[in-house]
Amino acid sequence: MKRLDLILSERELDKLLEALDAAGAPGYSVMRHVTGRGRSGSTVSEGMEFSGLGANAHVIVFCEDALLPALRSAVQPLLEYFGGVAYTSEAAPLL
Amino acid sequence: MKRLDLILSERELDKLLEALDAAGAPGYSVMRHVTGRGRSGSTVSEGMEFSGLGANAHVIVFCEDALLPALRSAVQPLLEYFGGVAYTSEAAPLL
Amino acid sequence: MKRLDLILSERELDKLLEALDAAGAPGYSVMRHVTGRGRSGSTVSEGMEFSGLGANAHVIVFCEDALLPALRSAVQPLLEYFGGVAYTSEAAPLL
Amino acid sequence: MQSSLVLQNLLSPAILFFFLGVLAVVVGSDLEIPAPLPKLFSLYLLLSIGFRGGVELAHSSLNPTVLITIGAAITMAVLVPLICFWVLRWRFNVFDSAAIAAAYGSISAVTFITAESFLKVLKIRSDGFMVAALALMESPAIIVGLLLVRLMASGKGASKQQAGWGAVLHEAFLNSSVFLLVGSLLIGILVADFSPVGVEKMEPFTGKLFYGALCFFLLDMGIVAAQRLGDLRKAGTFLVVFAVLMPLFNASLGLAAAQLLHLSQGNALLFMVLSASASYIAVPAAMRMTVPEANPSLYISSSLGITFPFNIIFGIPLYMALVQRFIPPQAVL
Amino acid sequence: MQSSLVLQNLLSPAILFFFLGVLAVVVGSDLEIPAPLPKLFSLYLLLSIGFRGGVELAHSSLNPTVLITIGAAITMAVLVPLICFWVLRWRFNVFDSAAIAAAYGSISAVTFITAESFLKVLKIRSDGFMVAALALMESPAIIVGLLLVRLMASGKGASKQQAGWGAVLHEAFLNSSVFLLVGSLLIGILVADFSPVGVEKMEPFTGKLFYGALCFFLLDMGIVAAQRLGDLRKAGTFLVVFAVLMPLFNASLGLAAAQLLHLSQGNALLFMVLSASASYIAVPAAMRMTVPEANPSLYISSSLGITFPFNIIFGIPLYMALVQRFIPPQAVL
Amino acid sequence: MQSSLVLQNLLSPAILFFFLGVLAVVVGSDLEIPAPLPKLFSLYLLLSIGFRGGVELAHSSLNPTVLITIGAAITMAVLVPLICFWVLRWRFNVFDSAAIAAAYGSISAVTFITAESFLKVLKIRSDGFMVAALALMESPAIIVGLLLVRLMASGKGASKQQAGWGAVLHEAFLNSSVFLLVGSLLIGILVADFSPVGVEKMEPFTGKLFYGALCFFLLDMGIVAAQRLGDLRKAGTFLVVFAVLMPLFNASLGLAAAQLLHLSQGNALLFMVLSASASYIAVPAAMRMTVPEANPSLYISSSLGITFPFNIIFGIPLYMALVQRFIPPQAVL
Ligand SMILES: Nc1ncnc2c1ncn2[C@@H]1O[C@H](COP(=O)(O)O)[C@@H](O)[C@H]1O
Ligand SMILES: Nc1ncnc2c1ncn2[C@@H]1O[C@H](COP(=O)(O)O)[C@@H](O)[C@H]1O
Ligand SMILES: Nc1ncnc2c1ncn2[C@@H]1O[C@H](COP(=O)(O)O)[C@@H](O)[C@H]1O
Ligand code: NA
Ligand code: NA
Ligand code: NA
Repeated sequence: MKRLDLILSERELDKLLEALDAAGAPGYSVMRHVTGRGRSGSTVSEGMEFSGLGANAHVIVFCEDALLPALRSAVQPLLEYFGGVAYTSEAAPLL
Repeated sequence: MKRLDLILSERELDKLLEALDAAGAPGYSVMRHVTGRGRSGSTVSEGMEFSGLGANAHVIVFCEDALLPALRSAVQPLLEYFGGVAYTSEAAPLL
Repeated sequence: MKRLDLILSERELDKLLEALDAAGAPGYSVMRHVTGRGRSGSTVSEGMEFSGLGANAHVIVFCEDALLPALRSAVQPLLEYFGGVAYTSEAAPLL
Repeated sequence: MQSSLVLQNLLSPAILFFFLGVLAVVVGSDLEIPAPLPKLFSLYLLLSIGFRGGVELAHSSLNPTVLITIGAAITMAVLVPLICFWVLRWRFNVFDSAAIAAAYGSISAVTFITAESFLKVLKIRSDGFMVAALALMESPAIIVGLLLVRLMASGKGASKQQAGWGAVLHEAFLNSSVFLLVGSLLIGILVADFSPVGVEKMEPFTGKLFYGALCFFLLDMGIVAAQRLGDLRKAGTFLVVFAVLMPLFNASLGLAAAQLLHLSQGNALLFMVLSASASYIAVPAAMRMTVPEANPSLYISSSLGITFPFNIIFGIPLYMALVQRFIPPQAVL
Repeated sequence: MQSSLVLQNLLSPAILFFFLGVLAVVVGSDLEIPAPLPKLFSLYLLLSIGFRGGVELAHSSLNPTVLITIGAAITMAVLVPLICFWVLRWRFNVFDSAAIAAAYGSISAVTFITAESFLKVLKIRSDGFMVAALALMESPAIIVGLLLVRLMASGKGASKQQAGWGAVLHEAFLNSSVFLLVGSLLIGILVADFSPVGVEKMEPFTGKLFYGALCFFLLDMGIVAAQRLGDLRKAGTFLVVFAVLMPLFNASLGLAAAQLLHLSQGNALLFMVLSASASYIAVPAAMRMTVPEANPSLYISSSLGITFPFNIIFGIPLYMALVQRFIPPQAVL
Repeated sequence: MQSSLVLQNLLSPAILFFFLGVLAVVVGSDLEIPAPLPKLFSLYLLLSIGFRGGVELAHSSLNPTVLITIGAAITMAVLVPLICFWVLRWRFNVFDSAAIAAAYGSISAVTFITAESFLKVLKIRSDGFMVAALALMESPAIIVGLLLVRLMASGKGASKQQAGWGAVLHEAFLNSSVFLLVGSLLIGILVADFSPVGVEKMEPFTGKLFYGALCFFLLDMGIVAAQRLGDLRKAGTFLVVFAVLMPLFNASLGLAAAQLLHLSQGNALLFMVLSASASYIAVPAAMRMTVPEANPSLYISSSLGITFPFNIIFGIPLYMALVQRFIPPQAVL
């Protein structure tokens, strides 16, 4: 199985989750209030969270390998337009 | 070494941490206020966090491969009764 | 590519991020308000977050394999003086 | 008369802010009250209502009416889930029926608080011991709910290993909202009796600020309630109808009891509201642990998405109109 | 006269707490107001200013001056970004210019609130309809900003697929700060007209507490503004100068309009402050979505790191001095 | 007399809410005040106590007694850790001894605030300059603690590379609680002198709300303190006894100094409380950085788990009884 880590601005979180739902993700977990620095050098800090720009969100999806292409097409347009990162790694169910 | 990712309702967090302690986990890290959607389709949203149902928690354990069976038996009953997910992946100490 | 997971007290977060910047990390994501238990058995709980000791922070860095030695030298002194854990795993860009 | 009560309620800041929250979801605004701010307000409201109830309770003498009223409240908390269960079994399995029934047998503190504010606007008195009734009505339904499952579900697919009674009683009587409410109530009694200066010093926090904080919290409740509405389509018409008619029936039961007990108008309204309201905090948390077979989205979306809005918007003025019709203004108590 | 106004402003708790926040960053103290507490205070301030403005608005009659003032405010919100764009194009590309221009055409609610507090200390009246002006000036600049991009950037590297107008209008009119401000304003009007007791019950929350909460929030704003200062070195001298001179110019425009419209001294100051202030909440959020090509650190650090501190520290007393010089104390309105 | 003081303290809302928090942990209720709400209250309390202290300080003249009292306070902050270190070395290594000693040399602002509230109930005056003493007693013990390590631990296993003095002084004088307290104090002085309207406008926030917010925070402190009690079993009897007897000894030192300096009864109580209380915020944070060899659970669980509850529950009324016995009611100051 695969583990998918998506990190992007929480402003686009709802759009991303809809895209994941539509692409058939079996489930996901979301951590908000994530800060960080991106490739552009722009920093997302906790101090700016009250502003309209908000912080980042970190979305984790555990899924079958076969689902990956569908998820890729689902998140690609969002990440390209708004920025953010997406990485996969190997995972195995514990139970 | 292994990395163990456990995601379950924070209502059961204390029980889970006790089980991990008892099974000999060398340490763990906990992120709370995690939201998400599960296999049942039921959504945990930030809006419901004030209610008694709370949000999810994400627990990470880095441990030796040999410890995995003990941790599995420790968390299995909890996850089966209350729901939640558990995945493992490979990890290596940086230092 | 590699995924680097660093977990340490948020008291030292600024120092860590500076070290990562200096070592050439392409970016990072930070989750704060992380609690946990360490090898020393000392527990970081949400209840103590208001105190000067604060909670932990979880820093994720996705980077090329080649960057790992530089990052290792950057974070080693901090983790050795103040405590905390660092693990790596394999990761691949989704896009 | 009645329509003016509805209007008076609809145009109060509390209800208007609730609507604003609903509207935010409906039009898709990104307005949100991030966690744990709603928790701050809910802890604050419980602490304040408990403390002030305790102070008032200390000033009133512990006469038989107090005890009888509280006894009646507890009886309602046992009776209502039994009736609800019987109704719900038409459509739902034992687990879901018991869990929903428990929610309707228990109470919603915010509905109670909103009713109290409504009374204040009408300048109608109510008594501190109604807060004690509020506190004591949270737990019994949880126990009834579990008893129903144990008795009715023997062999009916109850595959899961069962939570022990110790855990259930713990959850029923020591869950954070019961604990904070009862604790603050007892503190209020002690402070009123032994440290009157303390009452004065608390007043700006627990008293003056209260209504504004309620409005802020209801803004969030509006957002949350509207977010649950989507779940209702899955739940079906039966549950939607249940979530509106059952409170009306329970309120009527409450009215009958209030008349029997010669409660004052203010106390009668609160008694009706306690009977009519459904829990979306303590009970869901307890049911999740003790009846994991039940589907949480059923009991939460009906109690939070329909019954709660229905009660604070239409229920309270409607119950008040009934009170004014059936309860004499100068009651014995 | 003017120097005493500056001093009076500098030594007010609000500005001193802002300085304390700046100082914390400068000396490297670990003082911080963790999320989501700043959000709590910003939601609270918007809700309170909206509600109180609505109440006052309800008490004043809807005369032509009100409508004309609001019309002038909206005109400013359209005009200012056009002028700014024209200035900014000397140095920046179309995307950055349009985004910065939109920020300066829109407003900063906290600057407005600080100016209102300043007026209260001087015991100078202002009117509730200025809060309506505040609310209505947030959105137009967002639309102007996007129009500028659409018209001027044809083919100039606009490779990204464009956000639809529906999304833009949604962002402009339903973003959380506009939504909460307008919503609370309408609630204030309704409550003042139909439920005067409600106004009273809200007062301790929306009124008494307001100034202290503003100070607490400004402590955080000081920290945040100081953290942005580092970005400015990257932005260059042109933007720094722009962020100080442009507000002065916009304030002068505002003064001229206020004179033309015979606004009272209090309203004139608020009108100038609305013209001079720049948005760091609604606009950045909208620009990020609609003009992702623009560099957020440019429009945020200039509006939040320079223009905001400049306005609350020097701008407000300076504009007041101009008002006292050019606007007669007993204006028609 | 003394027993009535104890009772009066025990039955104040502040202490009762502290007990409620302790009880929540003891009975295993899931009551919790999620982060960062405790931080909100602790920032609020520091800001308010600082601001109000500053305002009072501005109204009192800067006479020699003020300076001598503050000098004595700083002397205590240097002396107490030296005595504690000498006692602790019987059982603990240099690192642990120095860190615990530093905690007891420094102060607990919440203990001070609770004592102030206690004085208000008794209608006994205290002076604003005691807040200055509070602020100035936080830092010296941190420096003494590190000096002790540097002098006594040469070669004794100090394998870790050492933190520079710059970092230590920074931590001692610019940590967030010292910074906010001193900053708010200075703002209070400035505002009282130059902007009296500002004092009035802050009052509902920093004054009226204060006691309720203290109670809410003490509810959390009760939870946190009770959670630390488990650690004490590991720490052993010596530390438990130390954490009760040492405050008594330090309070006596404080009483002797107060008598020598002819402090008023109110100031004398505060002086004793400052001497007796131990830090669980600024010092642990500093020690973690400068003496990482020390075991944090030792200094935190003794100061937070024992000394803090002991002081607010029994210490304050006991010290007051001593004050009433040894300090004449109408003191010179
Ligand atoms: N190499 C990386 N490792 C971890 N997180 C990253 C990395 N690059 C970007 N991020 C996260 O993704 C967010 C958006 O990145 P960007 O679109 O590059 O500005 C940043 O704010 C970080 O939180
Ligand atoms: N496939 C998945 N990937 C990531 N998180 C998941 C997944 N499935 C479930 N979760 C998380 O686990 C929680 C409980 O899942 P469940 O027991 O299936 O309702 C959900 O609320 C999610 O936060
Ligand atoms: N084996 C582990 N797995 C996950 N997190 C850990 C582990 N060990 C330590 N940690 C985290 O790292 C923090 C510091 O660890 P330590 O320096 O060992 O006290 C702890 O508070 C945990 O949050
Ligand atoms: Na009920
Ligand atoms: Na403007
Ligand atoms: Na001390």
